[in-house]
Amino acid sequence: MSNFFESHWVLSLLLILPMAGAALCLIVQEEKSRYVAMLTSVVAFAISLPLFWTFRSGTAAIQNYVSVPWIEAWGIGYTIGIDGISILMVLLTTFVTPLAILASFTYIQRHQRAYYAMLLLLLAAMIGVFVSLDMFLFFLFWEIMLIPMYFIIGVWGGKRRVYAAVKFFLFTAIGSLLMLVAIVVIVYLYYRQYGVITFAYNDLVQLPIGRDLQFVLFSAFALAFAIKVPLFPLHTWLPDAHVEAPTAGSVILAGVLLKMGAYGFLRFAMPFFSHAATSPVVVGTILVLSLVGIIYGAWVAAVQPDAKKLVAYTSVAHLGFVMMGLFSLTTQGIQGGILQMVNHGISTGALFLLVGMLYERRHTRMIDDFGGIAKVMPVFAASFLLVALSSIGLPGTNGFIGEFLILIGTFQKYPVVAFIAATGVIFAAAYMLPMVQRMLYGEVDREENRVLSDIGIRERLVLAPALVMIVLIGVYPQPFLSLTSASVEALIEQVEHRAVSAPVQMGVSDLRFDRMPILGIDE
Amino acid sequence: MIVDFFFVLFAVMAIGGAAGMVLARNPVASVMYLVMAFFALSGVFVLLDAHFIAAVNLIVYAGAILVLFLFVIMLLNLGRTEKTDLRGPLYRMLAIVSGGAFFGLLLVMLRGGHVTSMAGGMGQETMDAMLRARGAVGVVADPMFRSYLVPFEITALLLLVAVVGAIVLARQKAP
Amino acid sequence: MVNFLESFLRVAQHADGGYQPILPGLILLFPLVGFVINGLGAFLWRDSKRVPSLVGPLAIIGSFAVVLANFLAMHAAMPHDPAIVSLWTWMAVGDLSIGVDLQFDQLSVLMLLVVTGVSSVIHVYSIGYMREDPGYSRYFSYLNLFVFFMSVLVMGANFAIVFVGWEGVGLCSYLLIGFWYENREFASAGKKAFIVNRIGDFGFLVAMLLVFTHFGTLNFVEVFAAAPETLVFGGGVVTLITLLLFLGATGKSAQIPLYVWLPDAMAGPTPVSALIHAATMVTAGVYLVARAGVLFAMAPVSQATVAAIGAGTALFAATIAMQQYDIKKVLAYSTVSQLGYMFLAVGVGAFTAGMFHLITHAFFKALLFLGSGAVIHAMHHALHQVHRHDDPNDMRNYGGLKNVLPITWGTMWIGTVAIAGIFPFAGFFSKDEIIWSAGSYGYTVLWVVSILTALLTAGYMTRLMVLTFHGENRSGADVRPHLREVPAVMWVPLAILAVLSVVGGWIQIPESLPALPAVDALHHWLEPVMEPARQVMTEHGLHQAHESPLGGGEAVWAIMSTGLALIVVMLTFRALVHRRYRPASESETPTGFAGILYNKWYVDELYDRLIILPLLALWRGCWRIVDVGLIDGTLNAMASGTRMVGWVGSLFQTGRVAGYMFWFVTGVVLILALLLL
Amino acid sequence: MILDFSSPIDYLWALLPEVVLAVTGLLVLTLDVFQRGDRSGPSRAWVRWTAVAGVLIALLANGYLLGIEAPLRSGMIAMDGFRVGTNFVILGATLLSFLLAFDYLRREGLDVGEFYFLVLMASVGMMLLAGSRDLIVVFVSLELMSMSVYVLTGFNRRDPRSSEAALKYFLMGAFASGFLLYGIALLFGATGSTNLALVTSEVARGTADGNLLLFAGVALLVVGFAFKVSVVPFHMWTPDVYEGAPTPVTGYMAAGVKVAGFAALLRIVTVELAPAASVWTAILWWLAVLTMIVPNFIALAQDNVKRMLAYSSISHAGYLLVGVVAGSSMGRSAVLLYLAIYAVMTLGAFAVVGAVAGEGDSRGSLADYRGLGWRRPLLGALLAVFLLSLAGFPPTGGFIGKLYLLLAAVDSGHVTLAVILVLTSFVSYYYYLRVIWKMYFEDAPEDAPLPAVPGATFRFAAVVAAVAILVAGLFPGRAIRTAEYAGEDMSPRQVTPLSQPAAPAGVIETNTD
Amino acid sequence: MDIETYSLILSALLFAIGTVGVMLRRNVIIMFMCIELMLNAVNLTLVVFSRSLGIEAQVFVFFVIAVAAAEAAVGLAIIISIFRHYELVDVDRFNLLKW
Repeated sequence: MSNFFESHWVLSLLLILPMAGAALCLIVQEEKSRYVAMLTSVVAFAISLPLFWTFRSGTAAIQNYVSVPWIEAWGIGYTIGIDGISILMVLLTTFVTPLAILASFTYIQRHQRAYYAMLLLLLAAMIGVFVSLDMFLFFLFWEIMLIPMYFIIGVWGGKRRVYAAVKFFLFTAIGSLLMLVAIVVIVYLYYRQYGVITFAYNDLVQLPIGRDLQFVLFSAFALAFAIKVPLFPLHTWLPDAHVEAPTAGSVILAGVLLKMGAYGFLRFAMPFFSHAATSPVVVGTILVLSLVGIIYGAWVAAVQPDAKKLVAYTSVAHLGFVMMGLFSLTTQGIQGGILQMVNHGISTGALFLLVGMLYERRHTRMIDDFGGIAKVMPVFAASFLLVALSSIGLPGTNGFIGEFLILIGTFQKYPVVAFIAATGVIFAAAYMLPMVQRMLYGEVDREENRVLSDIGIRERLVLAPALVMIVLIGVYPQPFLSLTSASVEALIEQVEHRAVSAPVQMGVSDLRFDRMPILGIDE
Repeated sequence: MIVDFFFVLFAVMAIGGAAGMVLARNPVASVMYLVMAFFALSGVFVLLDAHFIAAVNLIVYAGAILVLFLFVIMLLNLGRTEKTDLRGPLYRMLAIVSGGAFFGLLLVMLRGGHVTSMAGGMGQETMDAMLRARGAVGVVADPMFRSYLVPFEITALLLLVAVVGAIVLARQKAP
Repeated sequence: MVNFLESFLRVAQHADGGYQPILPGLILLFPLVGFVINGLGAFLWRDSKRVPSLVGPLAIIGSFAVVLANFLAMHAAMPHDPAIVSLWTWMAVGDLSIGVDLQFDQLSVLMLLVVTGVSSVIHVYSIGYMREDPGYSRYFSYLNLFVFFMSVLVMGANFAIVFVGWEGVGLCSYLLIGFWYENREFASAGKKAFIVNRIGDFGFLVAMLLVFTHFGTLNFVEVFAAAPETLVFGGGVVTLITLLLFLGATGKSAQIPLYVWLPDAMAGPTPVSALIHAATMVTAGVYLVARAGVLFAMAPVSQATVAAIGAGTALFAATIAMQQYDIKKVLAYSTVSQLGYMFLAVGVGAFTAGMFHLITHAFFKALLFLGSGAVIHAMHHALHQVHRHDDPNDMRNYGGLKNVLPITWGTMWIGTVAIAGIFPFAGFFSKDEIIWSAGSYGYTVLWVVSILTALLTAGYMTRLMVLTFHGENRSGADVRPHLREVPAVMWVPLAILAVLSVVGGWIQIPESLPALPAVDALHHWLEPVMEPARQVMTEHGLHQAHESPLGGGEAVWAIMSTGLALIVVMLTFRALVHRRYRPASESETPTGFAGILYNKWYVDELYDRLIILPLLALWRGCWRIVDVGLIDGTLNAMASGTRMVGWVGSLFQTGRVAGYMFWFVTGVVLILALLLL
Repeated sequence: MILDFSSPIDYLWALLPEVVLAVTGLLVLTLDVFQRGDRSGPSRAWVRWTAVAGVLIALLANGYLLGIEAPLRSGMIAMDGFRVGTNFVILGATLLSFLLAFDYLRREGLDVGEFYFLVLMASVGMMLLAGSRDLIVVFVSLELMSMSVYVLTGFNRRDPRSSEAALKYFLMGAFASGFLLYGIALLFGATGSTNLALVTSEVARGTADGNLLLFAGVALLVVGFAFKVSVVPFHMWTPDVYEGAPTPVTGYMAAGVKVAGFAALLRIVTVELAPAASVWTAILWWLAVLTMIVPNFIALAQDNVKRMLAYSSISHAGYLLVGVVAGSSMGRSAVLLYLAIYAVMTLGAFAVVGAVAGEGDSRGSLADYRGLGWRRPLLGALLAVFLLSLAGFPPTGGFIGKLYLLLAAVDSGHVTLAVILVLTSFVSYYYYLRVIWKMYFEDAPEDAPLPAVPGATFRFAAVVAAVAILVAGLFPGRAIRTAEYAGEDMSPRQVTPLSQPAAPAGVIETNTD
Repeated sequence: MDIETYSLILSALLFAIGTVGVMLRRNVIIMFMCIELMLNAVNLTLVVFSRSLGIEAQVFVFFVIAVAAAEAAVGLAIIISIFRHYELVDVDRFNLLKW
């Protein structure tokens, strides 16, 4: 059995199972589809969970690796595997999805089969993104992911769902398209250098790319990832998408999808273009944008009348922290960043779940429509409070660990940046607590709110894992940190080494950019 | 000299016929102008030693095709002058400017180019010799049924398609 | 797992002088278990009072017992180095390694003793005070959780763990201030407390970052040992670190400019005010400064700042206390003021004096709060029974209560005298040492301010007593018959604290006082901890003078101050006891200078206008103008612009063949022209 | 089998697929006479299935071509992998068109033998066009194709839109033919032969000399083809004609004509006229840019799905031009693969549009697609797949095609084109997505008529097409290999000029080398 | 006088006149005739070239004429077919399909 967990089959199964589940969802009866989806996602989680223990944390090597030729003409392979950077993301994905599905049981009334099929498809795509070690495969999953999300927002979303869905799709797509060109350019450069077409990550990452060209290609990658993260000022799709998406959509969006941007930076943009990624211009820009995200996200969140939108803007702030950590290029910063991604996935996911539960009862998300909920829904209120505290990074909850490590890491290199970022802890309190207060506390001054029922067994089951994780990671984060450390250290070493060793040739001029051809001038 | 004279004559006729066709308000007159232009062109063909083509041009084009046009004009009862048929001044200017620019550019390109004859080309003498040996029809017929057998067969299909198409489209009753 | 348990219960790594921490984990475990049981109870057996009444106080008393045992053991061994108990590794990333480590040294054990001791008393008191509250179980769970976090704060062996406790107590404070969350204002006060505290926490956090960057560790032992070598005396780094730490302290300990939350924090149940907002949590800042004494000693600028802000706060808050009518508000400002004293002490370098006042203040301020709680409790009951909605906190509704609440009256007078600094009560010794330190270290202005504040303290406390207990009763004829002395479960704690308020000061009696045995217990006790700081100070030429700035030794000024205080008390009493006050509902709001004081110098309004409103406007602007307007506006404009371009483009598609042909020919012309270029 | 073209029967073998189709066409026409008693009634099933069978046999025959060797090199029709490849695409498109058209034809009362005959003839023209290496064959086969398609466009004579489309197409087409013909004539003058296989050195010399006759010839030739494949600014007929033509014809036209036109353009321009690359690159580069940008923007403003798809089809011509501009064998492979995928997806899309449009082709506006995805799940899903593929979204074939084009463009140094390609694709996302959101995100009004359930043949063919698209997106290995083979296996250029220019010895040309 | 060159120019001129004519006229039939003129102008070019380049040009002309004939048949059929709908031949009025 342990062989299974050390083989690629565990990952392959994680890809196949949800797709099979999705197909099954479409076939079974409308009311049964939810159970199929739930079962599938729980099994997927059960399969992925042992990875936590079977993963060898002492090494930076890729594990559960397999590389099967797939499209040999282009050197594309079915190459998957995990290392310290991706394992937490995979676990996060399998962890969050069952919760999202369970949270949808009563929320989703129309077209249930399609809904659950889409969710499972999304699950497969998300795992695919995190385990892919082939640029083609990665891009495939990266893009496929958009489709179910587009549908989830568009079909089961709120009033402005079409606008939100299209905005989400187009925003994300523009970045990925330019990234596609960059990938193609890398593949071409590799081909010129070694005479082989390949999309394999392990090959391409070896390619020495000229310094000036690195900036161009990095920009393309960075745009794709920055939109997904999202970095200021590319974040405006996020509030709309979150607000309009059904609860499960928001949960997965916040819980997993946003992580892909940061993961992309870590996995692809930084190793590929180490010189550019460590250059003062790029680091400066990203740090400044992250800072703006942290501060500005918190500010804007603080004045939102819509609870869901508020939570959405907090994501901007949190992911700003993550990006800051990653680009500090210190062990603490990056490990903190990775852990913070997990934390954000759990906490913000849980917040969306909670807001969703209220929405199901009252069909409104306006903060002012509530008040005194703690009286009628004590369990809900307690959970909400805990999650909110985690979101503002109270020590003892998971949120603190990530933020603290990020700040420690960043401070060693960029003290001023970390200093300013640390003010985020104040603003975090300034947006979260007023919401808590306005929604949970005070007298129940609306008749509708007086009869609200506290969360039931199913909803408690949805929340419990998240709450447990919030405290667990907050108190004992070391197992999670240990998983990532070897890979992160190797990554830093690699990036720093390659930043210096990047060649001057193989640059933009080697690309032979086409001039606008006019006869006679063209060669 | 005499050739030059005839060439100028035919050229003027052709240009006049073409212009007349474009400018004539009455469709029937247009057809007649075009017939004149085709006649003149056939004359030029003769001057260029393409006797068979000249004949075919007269028979098929001027004789058959234009008669068909005339026939359709009559059939549709369009043989009257339409004031609005010629476009207004703005459009006229646009058309003439673009057409003139096109002609100007063509002229520049024709003058700047040169005819290439492969492997020394055929030349006037060879041409004359071939004409003498096989006759005006023969020189054309031989390659057409040997080298150009395939396009010839394609043309056959093309004509069949035209026939079937004409029937399909112009049939009285809708299918 | 076994190792973990072992370390949790017994083993210390840096044992010294034969001292081994005794059951260290239990100190934390008891309150935590109490929190869990009571917390579950809040949901599961909401109406049962028995379990919380039992579990809540017992958990703390258990904790206190363990602490006491440790204290005795330590007292016997008197180790020189702290004992560290490592529970588990919290975060180990790269060269950063933070353990969940507990530090047992004289400072922490002393502080623990105060915390758990006072907590025990207040827990017991709460049984009576909160008996009829529907959130009984919840209340005890919060209170237990508070003690847990406070213990973490005190015992933490590194900055990070202390920070856990630091924010944890803030959380509990938030929860308890907003305990009656149905009242929007109360909840709002909790929120305010949290956010203001967070500003301070920001300072603490950044200080930690700085410490780690320069020391590579956050462990107290290593940091303080390395500090004199690693950092430059009076240098920018250490000054920055200490100032940031002090920013944290101003938040937690309610100093200028972050004191504004504490008076509002009185929204919580009174025992909470006694425990958290008087005796324990708010003193954490003082504790922190004392803990990081070495660092502060190395940063004269910071020390001066601490002292100045402490003195300033002391005076400022005292003036406000003079004109408050809410009994708890008076006590709250008094607390702020007294905390200012403590900062003055640690600021001038008299860390032990600061700790001393911290301890005595814990006793008499807890006593005063509990006493006021008893008054409020009695008033509330009486008002409740006649269905009146007057404010049971407003002193204008009291008057002449000494007859109905004799025990409360008596104990509270003890507290008042103690806080006024009258010999031989606890406050006299501690306050005197502070004033003397300020004077003898050469802070003349602060010294004068401290004396002035002492007089104000005596004044407003006497005013409080008079308004509450003396004169005529103003509660109304219908209410009066229902007023009763509080039950034993409430007055016994009062009595205990009263005793402590008397004897608490005797642990440290300066030798200069005539006719008294010199006791140096506290100094001696804290010596191992405070030694390095003092060393740094002496090395850099900071000496305590033997005369005050105006001449005269310690004894002279001690006698003079107690005499002055006594005179102020008596004068105030005489002046006020015959004044006729009217009940709150019939009084006008004070005007003139009294009005300004009544309105707390309008600081809250100022903050509102100058900071909060502009910030909110800015944030709203960010959202509406930048986000919605600029970014989304641009994008939407681009989108609609694109569609517009498409629409314009489609206009070329006129459906007229001639047009198409024109474009066709134009295309040909352009292509030919391109070739000719 | 080795062909030496000593006997006419060898021509037959070499042109076997075309011949099979032509014979089938005649057979269908003949059968129709006997199968349709009343001339106004529909044909019987025999006619339909004969046509289908003919295409199937032609497919077999086309496979058989792979085994033929012909040592002579300078024929009028190529004998190489590229021709076989394009033939497969064209025949596949024809077959798919037939299968998808049955429902529509029956509904609109157009199910008569002539339809099949004309489609078959058009296919013959397409295949010959794609394989031709002689300008005369180019012209004649192009006319064969065009003429059939003109008639097909106007096939629904009861519908004025159909007639109008036919007229516009015909006028513009004939007009463009004039330019093409002129180009051919000038090229002939500049190189001395209509046989492109023979003129390499002349083209090279003419390019070097700056022979403007050659330039003009190339330019006008390119214009002629640009018209056929609807390249901006010669595209303006396309939206009108695509909208007006009977929907199956539109699909067939969008797929087949474009495949044949691009195949011919590729062969003539990138192989036979390769020495003149500087000339046609200069032209096609600009045309590619224009063709990617203009239609994608205009399509945003469309409310009629069919018309929107027409603009989409124009934009695809732009993408394909990128591959042509690349000019390398990789570019050719990319274009070929893209053409194959494009043919399937565009046929599928138009077929669904035809099915949704209902009686009289009346319901084609976007609003008519509201709720379709839930009311007719199969149609909705099919259209979604085809549209996503047209948008170039993974895991569909459209993505693989675009990726291949990008690779080819970057490989040949045209990074700017690659960037424009993806940016314009991005613009196109909007209008493709819009259909999808109408289908799934909005609800149909209460009284909206439900589109009829399509027939079994349609369902079968459409599902096969959709699956093919997905397979092409996920497992394109074989397809890429085939396209690579076809792109490389183009007729080698003739090095030694023949001494007998007027008498090319053979029609057929070899793929063995 | 080199009549070959002048014939080429004549051919270009006729072609251009045909182009202009197509754009100028509204009558479909006359537009169509203009196109026929264009084709014939090309024929002239081809014939010129046949003098120096060989007889295959004349073969080509023959094909062009055949194609023109077929085109005429189909084109006129289309004109008749649309005339049935509109009862006129003004190309600008056939304007259902646009934008």
